[in-house]
Amino acid sequence: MTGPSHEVLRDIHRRMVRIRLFEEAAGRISEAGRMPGFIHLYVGQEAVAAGVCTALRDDDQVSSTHRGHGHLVAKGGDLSRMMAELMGKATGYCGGKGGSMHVCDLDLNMLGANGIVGGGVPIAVGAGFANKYRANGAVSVAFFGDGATNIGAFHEAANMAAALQLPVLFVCENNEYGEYTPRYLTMAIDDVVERAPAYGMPGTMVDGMDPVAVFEATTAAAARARAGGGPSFMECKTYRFYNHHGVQTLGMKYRSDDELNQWRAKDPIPRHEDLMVGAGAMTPDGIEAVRAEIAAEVEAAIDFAEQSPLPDPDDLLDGVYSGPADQRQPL
Amino acid sequence: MTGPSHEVLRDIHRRMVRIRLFEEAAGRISEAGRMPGFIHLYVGQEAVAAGVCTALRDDDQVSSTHRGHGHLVAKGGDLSRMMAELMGKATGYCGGKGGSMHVCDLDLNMLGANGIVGGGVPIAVGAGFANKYRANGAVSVAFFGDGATNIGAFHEAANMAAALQLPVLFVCENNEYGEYTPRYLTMAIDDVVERAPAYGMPGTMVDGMDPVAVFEATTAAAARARAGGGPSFMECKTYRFYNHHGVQTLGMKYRSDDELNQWRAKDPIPRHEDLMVGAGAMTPDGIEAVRAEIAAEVEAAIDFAEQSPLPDPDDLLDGVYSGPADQRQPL
Amino acid sequence: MAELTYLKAFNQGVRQMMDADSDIFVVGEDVGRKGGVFGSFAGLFDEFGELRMVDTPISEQAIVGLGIGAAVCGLRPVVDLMFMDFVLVAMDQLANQAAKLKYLFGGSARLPVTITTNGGAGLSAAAQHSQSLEAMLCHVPGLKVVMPSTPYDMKGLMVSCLRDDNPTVLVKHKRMYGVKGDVPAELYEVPIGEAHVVRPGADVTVVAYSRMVSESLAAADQLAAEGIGCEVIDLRSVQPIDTETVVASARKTNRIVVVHEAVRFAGLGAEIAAQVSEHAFDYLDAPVARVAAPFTPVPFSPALESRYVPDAPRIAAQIRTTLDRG
Amino acid sequence: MAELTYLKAFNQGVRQMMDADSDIFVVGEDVGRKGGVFGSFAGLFDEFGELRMVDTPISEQAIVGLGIGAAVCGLRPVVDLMFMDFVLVAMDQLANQAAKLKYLFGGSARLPVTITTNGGAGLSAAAQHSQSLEAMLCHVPGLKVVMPSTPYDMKGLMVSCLRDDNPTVLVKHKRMYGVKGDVPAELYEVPIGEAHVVRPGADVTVVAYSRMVSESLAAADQLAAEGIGCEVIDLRSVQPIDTETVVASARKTNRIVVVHEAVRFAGLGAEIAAQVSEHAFDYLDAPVARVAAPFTPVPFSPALESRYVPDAPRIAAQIRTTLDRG
Ligand SMILES: Cc1ncc(C[n+]2csc(CCOP(=O)(O)OP(=O)(O)O)c2C)c(N)n1
Ligand SMILES: Cc1ncc(C[n+]2csc(CCOP(=O)(O)OP(=O)(O)O)c2C)c(N)n1
Ligand SMILES: [Mg+2]
Ligand SMILES: [Mg+2]
Repeated sequence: MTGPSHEVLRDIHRRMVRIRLFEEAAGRISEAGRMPGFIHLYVGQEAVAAGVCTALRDDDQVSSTHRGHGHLVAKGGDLSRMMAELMGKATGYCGGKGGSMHVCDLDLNMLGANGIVGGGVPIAVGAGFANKYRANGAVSVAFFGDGATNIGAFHEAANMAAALQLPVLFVCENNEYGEYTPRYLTMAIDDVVERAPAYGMPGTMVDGMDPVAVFEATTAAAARARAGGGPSFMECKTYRFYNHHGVQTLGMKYRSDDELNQWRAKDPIPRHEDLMVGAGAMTPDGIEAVRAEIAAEVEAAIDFAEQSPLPDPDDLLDGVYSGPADQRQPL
Repeated sequence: MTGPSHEVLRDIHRRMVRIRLFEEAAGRISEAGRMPGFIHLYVGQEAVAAGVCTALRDDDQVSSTHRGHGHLVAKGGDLSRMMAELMGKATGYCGGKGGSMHVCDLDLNMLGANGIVGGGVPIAVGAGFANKYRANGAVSVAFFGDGATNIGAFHEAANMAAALQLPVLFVCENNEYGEYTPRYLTMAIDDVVERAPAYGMPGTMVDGMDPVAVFEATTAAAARARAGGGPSFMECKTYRFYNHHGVQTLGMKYRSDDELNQWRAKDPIPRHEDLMVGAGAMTPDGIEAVRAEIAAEVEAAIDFAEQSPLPDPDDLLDGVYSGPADQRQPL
Repeated sequence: MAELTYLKAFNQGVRQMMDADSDIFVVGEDVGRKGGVFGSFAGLFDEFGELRMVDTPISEQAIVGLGIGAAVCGLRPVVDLMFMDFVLVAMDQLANQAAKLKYLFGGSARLPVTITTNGGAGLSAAAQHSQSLEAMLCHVPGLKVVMPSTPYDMKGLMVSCLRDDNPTVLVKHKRMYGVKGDVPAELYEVPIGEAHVVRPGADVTVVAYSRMVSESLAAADQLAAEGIGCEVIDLRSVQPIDTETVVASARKTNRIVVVHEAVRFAGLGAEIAAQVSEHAFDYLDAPVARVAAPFTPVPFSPALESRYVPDAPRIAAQIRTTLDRG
Repeated sequence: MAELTYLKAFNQGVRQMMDADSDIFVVGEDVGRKGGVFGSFAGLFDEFGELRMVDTPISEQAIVGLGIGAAVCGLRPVVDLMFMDFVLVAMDQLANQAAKLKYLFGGSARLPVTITTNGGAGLSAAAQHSQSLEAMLCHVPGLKVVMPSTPYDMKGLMVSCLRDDNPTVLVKHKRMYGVKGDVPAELYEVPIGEAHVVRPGADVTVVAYSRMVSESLAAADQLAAEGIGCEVIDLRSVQPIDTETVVASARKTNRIVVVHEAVRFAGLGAEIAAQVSEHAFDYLDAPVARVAAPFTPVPFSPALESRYVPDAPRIAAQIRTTLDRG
């Protein structure tokens, strides 16, 4: 089969690099104590968000997780508004009210990161229902982790999508851990994709470090869904290069440095860059140029965020309700 | 293979007839307006409760559902205390506080019917955990319907039992409907047993109208569990002869009389009686004697229930807390 | 104006709104082909078909989540939870998701999802099918909660919920389906957050909602014979509540009794008592009294349940006590 | 008496009780090998092994259900829910199952399960990782709920929960883990349902619990400088609450301010206000005042969150207002 076009390869690459550089920067700022709260970095899993979102239409919706920066970036998120949100600034995507675990951009059909494991999956099913209701040919994507497939909301949502034959893609990012607990302790199956048949859903296993494989699997699943073929399930085998939250890498008790290093050797970005060069889709210089351009974008995002004002405490109650905020109470 | 002993065949039969005659009587009393609330009759599904419970030890626990009378009877429940509970009397299993949806007998290790679909499944998993913790060789059984496999609590419980390799039997009574909705509208799989592999659990499909088949499948699953082989899943194909609740039979909008009559032709009781006679386990007269004896037991249960006092309203708050009822408040 | 039952008024409100707005659909267990286990949606499946009257698996979390996602995408879902007790099964989607997303989305999102459910005791449905859990929902910023007590309010509040851009919860009382009352044929709104002074009176104010309004009115009738004038206020909305109306009445009568079917501890009666004393402290001649269920799960046996559910005699007795107080 | 942190006091109580009673085990996410994401159970896995320190899948409903079933079968589970916000995910198992089974079993069952969780705002953890949801749990008959504010109470209340035959919920405040205090080395109980008068005073009573106790004490210090004597009561248990102690203080000081971190509407402050006016109406010189969070999800940005969480200055300001009132 002929692979994706050079343009697609470059598109995928750009999305991956935007995620990587944004996340590395966010990690540095957080480590330096200049970012409130805690962040769950997406580094290592870029091929999944980039591969999936490159295969989507702009009007396709995605719902995300606590590890959601990558999904918003891959959907075209504005790095400045993202960084501002992570830093709790008024100019952030949520006006500083949501932070890392709640970044979203409804205009980009990114329906939000989510602090509740599995919480975003039923929401993607609702988006899929709306697409079917309107027969608009759009699909929705639920991103979730391996650990999330153990929670009830995932099960109900997957079965609901199958029962109603909704155009929904269930994308499991299997990084083999839920926080500090290895997957083998929490499920008695070898591969998460073994769960798809329980819903009567086609399931495919994809190398989550290969963005082209992810792109192609997504393209096929989305095409079937748009044609009324219903939902499907994708297991993407991947790995997070940093700790569950924060930026620690080596020397973690719950997983070995060896394991981490083996996965780092599969880093999707250099791998994809080699492929592009080999395919003549990009030159090494071109790649450097892209990296430099995005590095500048990230720097600008940091400046924007740092120079942005904090939210006005008097706006604390704005947005609790649409329309007259009739429950406002004196502080 | 040699089937179960004559004694086992008679045991199974007695349990089925006790369920059937109790339920028919409860239905008559309810229809006559002499029973508060609504009841979900087990008639038609007797082979499942009887087949499973005959294969269990007394110290094996079962958790049940809103359709739970049959499970308690099959575990050896006292028909008088059951009927008294259904009639809201002080002498009932729950002192009149629970009613049909909450009958239980902890001394018989019947951990209760349950009004929440799927609500009892995690509780059976907890009992299984206790058995493993104590290494007492006991197993627990979760009874639930086909519709219940669509709810999150079932999924989490099944996966938990598999992840922790607990001695739990998941017994799905697939009667093809959840209330008034046929199963094909609520799941995109042909057989519920297709859900077992999602948990890495062995699954078997059993004719739920054949108590011997249910007994043998349960015996095998329980033996594996007692030996440390972990949980397993059984789908029992069965049917309820009455409406979701109450006693209507024919003329229901959501399922056809033909379908009902086809299933009635598979009534597990006469079928099992023929088998016993053929096997020389019982004579027709012996069967008549058993039916007469149980009919008398049911009559006695009705008398007991009708003559029993109502609960004393002043006992309303008893049992909310163990020990000093420190939250008592004046009415 | 035709006379309709409480349940038919609901049904008519839903039907007329679905006629008027093709973005409205209904999703839940047995809501379609069956028309709802209580008949709430009778006839709508034939009229609107399976795309707009969606029968679902038994999956309360996914049902609510479907409503949230569809609402974020611009539809106006009616999400039906068969019994109010099942709200607890879907509490994460209701309280962590539906209630908070607008705020988390920086206020930009609209979330026009209406949850309808059936609450209340008195049918021997026991502890898991009889609860009144409104206090939990009212404690969650982002939700609005209404509990109508008449056919008129039922239709008008359902219309208001369906036109509201926030997640709303409408609770029907299972014992009131057959209650009849005049209901305008056309669409009309009963504003969310406006209480209704059902009966004016000078001596004491009785604040109630849902089925406790009729019990309170019955108590008021008894007491009228004794020359006691009760002002009965039907809150109608429990989130937000109409503090102004309640406080104005308290300042007039100087004595307040709050009545609800939920258990007393941490129930809405406490909130009303607290607000009244905050806003009318100097006017009160007696402490705000609460008539509510005792602190126990709802019992099955009618012998116990009749003791559990507050009724007119108990309300009347409390009113007398409140008035006797010097 | 050694000085221990709030978190170590919890850890010690669990460890010593597990030593004393082999029926006690701990189940939850990351509680075993990791020792809990906050370190609550540090060292216990090495000491007690994987049968008694059970790492689970991410399945809050099944985790609580496992605890219920094991308790019905005679064990004494500690069920850990990582964040109090996740209580909403398991609300059916907590409120429809754990809380009601004893009653449904005709009172015959014992249900010794202790739920431990971590609540409270102030760490920029945003709306789904910062809530104080005790009012919902306190509204459910069958549950007991404690929220310690010191290392001493932490250990003593955890011991009491583990020895209680009812479902109990112990809530740690995420911002207090490092707080130090004297803790006896041996096992001891702090009785569930007994408040603690932390600071005597004659002019006004401040009722608080969990982290708001220290904020209230800080306010009391400020006001002492102004010659105002605050009596500060730490409820410690929020279900049941020690009405007697609160009412006795109200009758003495005649003015009450209730402080909690949960949102005001339908929060516990309302229940306390209602009870105090029921039992001390004639003694009150001012309405019971409430200092609580405004009606909004917990915001992420420190700039907003610091406005959200009640603090000493806000408490002091309310106390002054309450005292200024004629
Ligand atoms: C309902 C719920 N339970 C627990 C948590 C705490 N938690 C946050 S992330 C996480 C692990 C999720 O694992 P997985 O789904 O595999 O995603 P990953 O972190 O590996 O990307 C847990 C347990 C939560 N946020 N929500
Ligand atoms: C959480 C929850 N949702 C909905 C209901 C209402 N309900 C009671 S029984 C039932 C159908 C259950 O179907 P199934 O599990 O197949 O059991 P069956 O009635 O067929 O024996 C439903 C939806 C409930 N009791 N609990
Ligand atoms: Mg993972
Ligand atoms: Mg069924």
